[in-house]
Amino acid sequence: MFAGSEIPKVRKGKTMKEKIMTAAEAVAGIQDGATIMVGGFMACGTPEILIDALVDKGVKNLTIICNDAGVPGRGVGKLLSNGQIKTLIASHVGLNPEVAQRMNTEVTEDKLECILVPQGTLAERVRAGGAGLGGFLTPTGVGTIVAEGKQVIHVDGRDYLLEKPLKADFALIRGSVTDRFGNTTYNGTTRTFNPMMAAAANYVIVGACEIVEIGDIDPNNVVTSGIFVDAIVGGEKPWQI
Amino acid sequence: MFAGSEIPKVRKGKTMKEKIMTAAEAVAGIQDGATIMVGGFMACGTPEILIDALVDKGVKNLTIICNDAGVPGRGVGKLLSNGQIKTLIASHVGLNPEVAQRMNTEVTEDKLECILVPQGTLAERVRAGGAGLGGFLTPTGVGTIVAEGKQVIHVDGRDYLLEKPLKADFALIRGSVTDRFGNTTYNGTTRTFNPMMAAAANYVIVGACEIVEIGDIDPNNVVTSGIFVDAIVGGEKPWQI
Amino acid sequence: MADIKEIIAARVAKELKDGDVVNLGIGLPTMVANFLPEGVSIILQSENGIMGMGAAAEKGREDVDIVNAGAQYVTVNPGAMFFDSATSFGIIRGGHVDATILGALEVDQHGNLANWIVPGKMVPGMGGAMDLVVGAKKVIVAMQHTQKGAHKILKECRLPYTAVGVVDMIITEMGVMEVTPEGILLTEINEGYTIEDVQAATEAELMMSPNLKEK
Amino acid sequence: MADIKEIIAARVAKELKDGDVVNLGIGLPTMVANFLPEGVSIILQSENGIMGMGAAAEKGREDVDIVNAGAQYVTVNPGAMFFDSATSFGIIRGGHVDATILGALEVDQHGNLANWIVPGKMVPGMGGAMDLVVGAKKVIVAMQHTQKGAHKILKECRLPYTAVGVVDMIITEMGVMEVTPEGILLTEINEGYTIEDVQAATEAELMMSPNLKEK
Repeated sequence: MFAGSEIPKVRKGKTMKEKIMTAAEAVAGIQDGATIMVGGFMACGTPEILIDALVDKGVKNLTIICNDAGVPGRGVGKLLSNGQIKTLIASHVGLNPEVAQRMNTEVTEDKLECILVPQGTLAERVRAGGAGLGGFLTPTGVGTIVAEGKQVIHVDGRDYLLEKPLKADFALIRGSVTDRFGNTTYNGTTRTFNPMMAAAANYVIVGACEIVEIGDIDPNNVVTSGIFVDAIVGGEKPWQI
Repeated sequence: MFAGSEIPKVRKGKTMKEKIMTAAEAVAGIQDGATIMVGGFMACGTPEILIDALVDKGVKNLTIICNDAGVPGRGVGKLLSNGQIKTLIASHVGLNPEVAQRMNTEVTEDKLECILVPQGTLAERVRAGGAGLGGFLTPTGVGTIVAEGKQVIHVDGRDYLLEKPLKADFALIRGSVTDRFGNTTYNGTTRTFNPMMAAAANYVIVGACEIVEIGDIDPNNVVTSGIFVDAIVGGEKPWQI
Repeated sequence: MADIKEIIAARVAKELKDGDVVNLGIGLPTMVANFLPEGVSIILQSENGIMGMGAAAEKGREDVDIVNAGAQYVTVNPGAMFFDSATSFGIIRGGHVDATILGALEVDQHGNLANWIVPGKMVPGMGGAMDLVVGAKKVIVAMQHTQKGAHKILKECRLPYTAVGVVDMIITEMGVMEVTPEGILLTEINEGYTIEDVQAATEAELMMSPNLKEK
Repeated sequence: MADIKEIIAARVAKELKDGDVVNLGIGLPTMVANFLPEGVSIILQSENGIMGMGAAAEKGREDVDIVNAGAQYVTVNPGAMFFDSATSFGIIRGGHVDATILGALEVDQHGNLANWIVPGKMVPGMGGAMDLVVGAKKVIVAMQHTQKGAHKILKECRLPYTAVGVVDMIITEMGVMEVTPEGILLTEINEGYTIEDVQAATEAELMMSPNLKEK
């Protein structure tokens, strides 16, 4: 992995030794009002141990970017139940009835703002955030309320919406196999938004099902590079939905 | 792979049995004036057996989209030597001296048009072509001659160029391991433009180093889905540059 | 009720060609896979990241890392592939899905579709529907012809659009309709219904196919 | 000549911090990896699809499927990753490369860079350079101070730009310069050169750092 001297000096956030830590240590830097991307799709691919640590920490007024609202008791649903989310940016929230309750509550400090984004647009906006693009043109949403307030650009005979990138302060990623540098693979349908989110946040935490040595993952099969990863927390498990 | 009846009926371009063919059969549909994407980087990752078949076929006035011009005797360099390329869209042509000769020739029918595109923009334009995007905003090229004739869009305090998607009639892809459905993996740095090109062309031909049975590649490790692949040609080999 | 859904699903299945890449919406559309004609195999795409999705997982043999877009445990067939959501919607938006089959609250004679917001009710979100109907080569709406007697096939949608001008075909328990530039063309009518029945259940004015099939 | 290049490469190496992700241009910049200080390891990115590139492959032990962006056979270190070109330039453009080191034909006091077109000569193409200098967190130009006596560090570039306002630092055999909003700041001067020598070899007017180091 490393060019130069054979024994890499430990350096925060980059080299291997300091990346493995407890969930509480990993989320220690997350403060009230942070913007956090959370991987997964209906909580399949969401790092529950990191969500739990965030619930324990009790930070509030979070902006959460996630495909959906999970379900009560799973994924970002736990943060919702605990009153920690101020704004949720998601494509689907219908399987968590608490979203409607929180959106309609009379209690101002519990009130949830929910911003709905088409799923393909959400995935591409997160990708654009990580890839340094200023936006992209998509046909999705043209002529619908999704187009409100957005620039419509005509290219080669077709209308497109200009959609802007999404970035975040933190990303909570679920890895199936992660090496000590942070190189990560995802099993089955746990991949979802995780790879794009790992590239689009300032501080990236992987909740890993299995931690292996550097070199144990075939370089052809790594999905997320360790350069994106700041913290690795072991002990993530398969969860029933 | 297939839902429904257990024994899939053979159907052109979709099910497995007809996809494996000779190189000559695979390129049979390529006519004069076609636009062809060719994978690889300095010919590493370029399917030489498919290039050779195209040289044998002798079709002319081709528009080739490739990272570079290869080198004389390798990759798209062979098509160039054979006078088959009318327009080359590439990011770098400096390692093939024939490009300059062809661009400056007095013989009109041999004259090469060369359109240079920054490498990251080229990769992203091909991706956009396959992903149904109308374009994307990149900071690359702002303030340079690359910006000429392009729309500059200001997003959140920064200028970006609007770059448009690229599509093609055909793509010539080099696969390291390909199953009979067309699912493909790439070894090492042979990946380059191949996965994006496989999604951005109407008819996709894979020159495969190894052909395996359906199910032999771990679904987590497939890079290019067989749904993109129309023809598979065996016998591609490792080549010295 | 189950019968009507099965009738619709079975008719939709006949629209699919061998080797088609298909995305099936939740509910009735998922039943289509059970009615494929002999010799027709399709490749199921699930927008949460599967090409080559198989049947539901057997109870007790679930792999909790493999779910469909409805969060149900499923299997994958040999030759399947898993991918991330950006790749998945690149496949969808890029026109690589041959057909998507989904329900609707309303469809109109321009092919406009409304299937995500019911006024006064919780808005569940569009999920992947907006991308699917814009990106798939063929959009088939599979639904009951009316909602407790109220028209769903309209001159103009009244509910907020999911997308404009995207619906190719509507299949209901009453028959089959194609959306054309001139309006909605009735091409098949099911046993037990008359043309008058279908028109009465449809706000949009139906055109009759010269080859109208009656079953 | 080799000495001058080594002097430059060795000084550039001191700018790199342990754990940095670095893309090295062809030629002199590639030599930087040979001069990393004790205890400093960097992660080399190669834009054709490697994170964690290693040394050149030994003669006779090459893997022909693994080359660098100069089409030379290379190795990868444990923990490396291969990716496609869209992913590679997503990493570059997205600001995930800590430093890129490359040569230049001209640099000016605004941080503008020209390194891809020489009038009257074959234009080889910009390759990945335009993306790299726009995307990398730190852009270090490593070059000889003049081209056969002709100025290369200018008030305004005369050749077509590779990118505008991107260069952070210029390292030559004469010393080290930082590009600031006010202009070019000379921060180090090498043994054997005077301030007057450096200014004479530079068209842009140099500002002197109050902490100017002389070696």
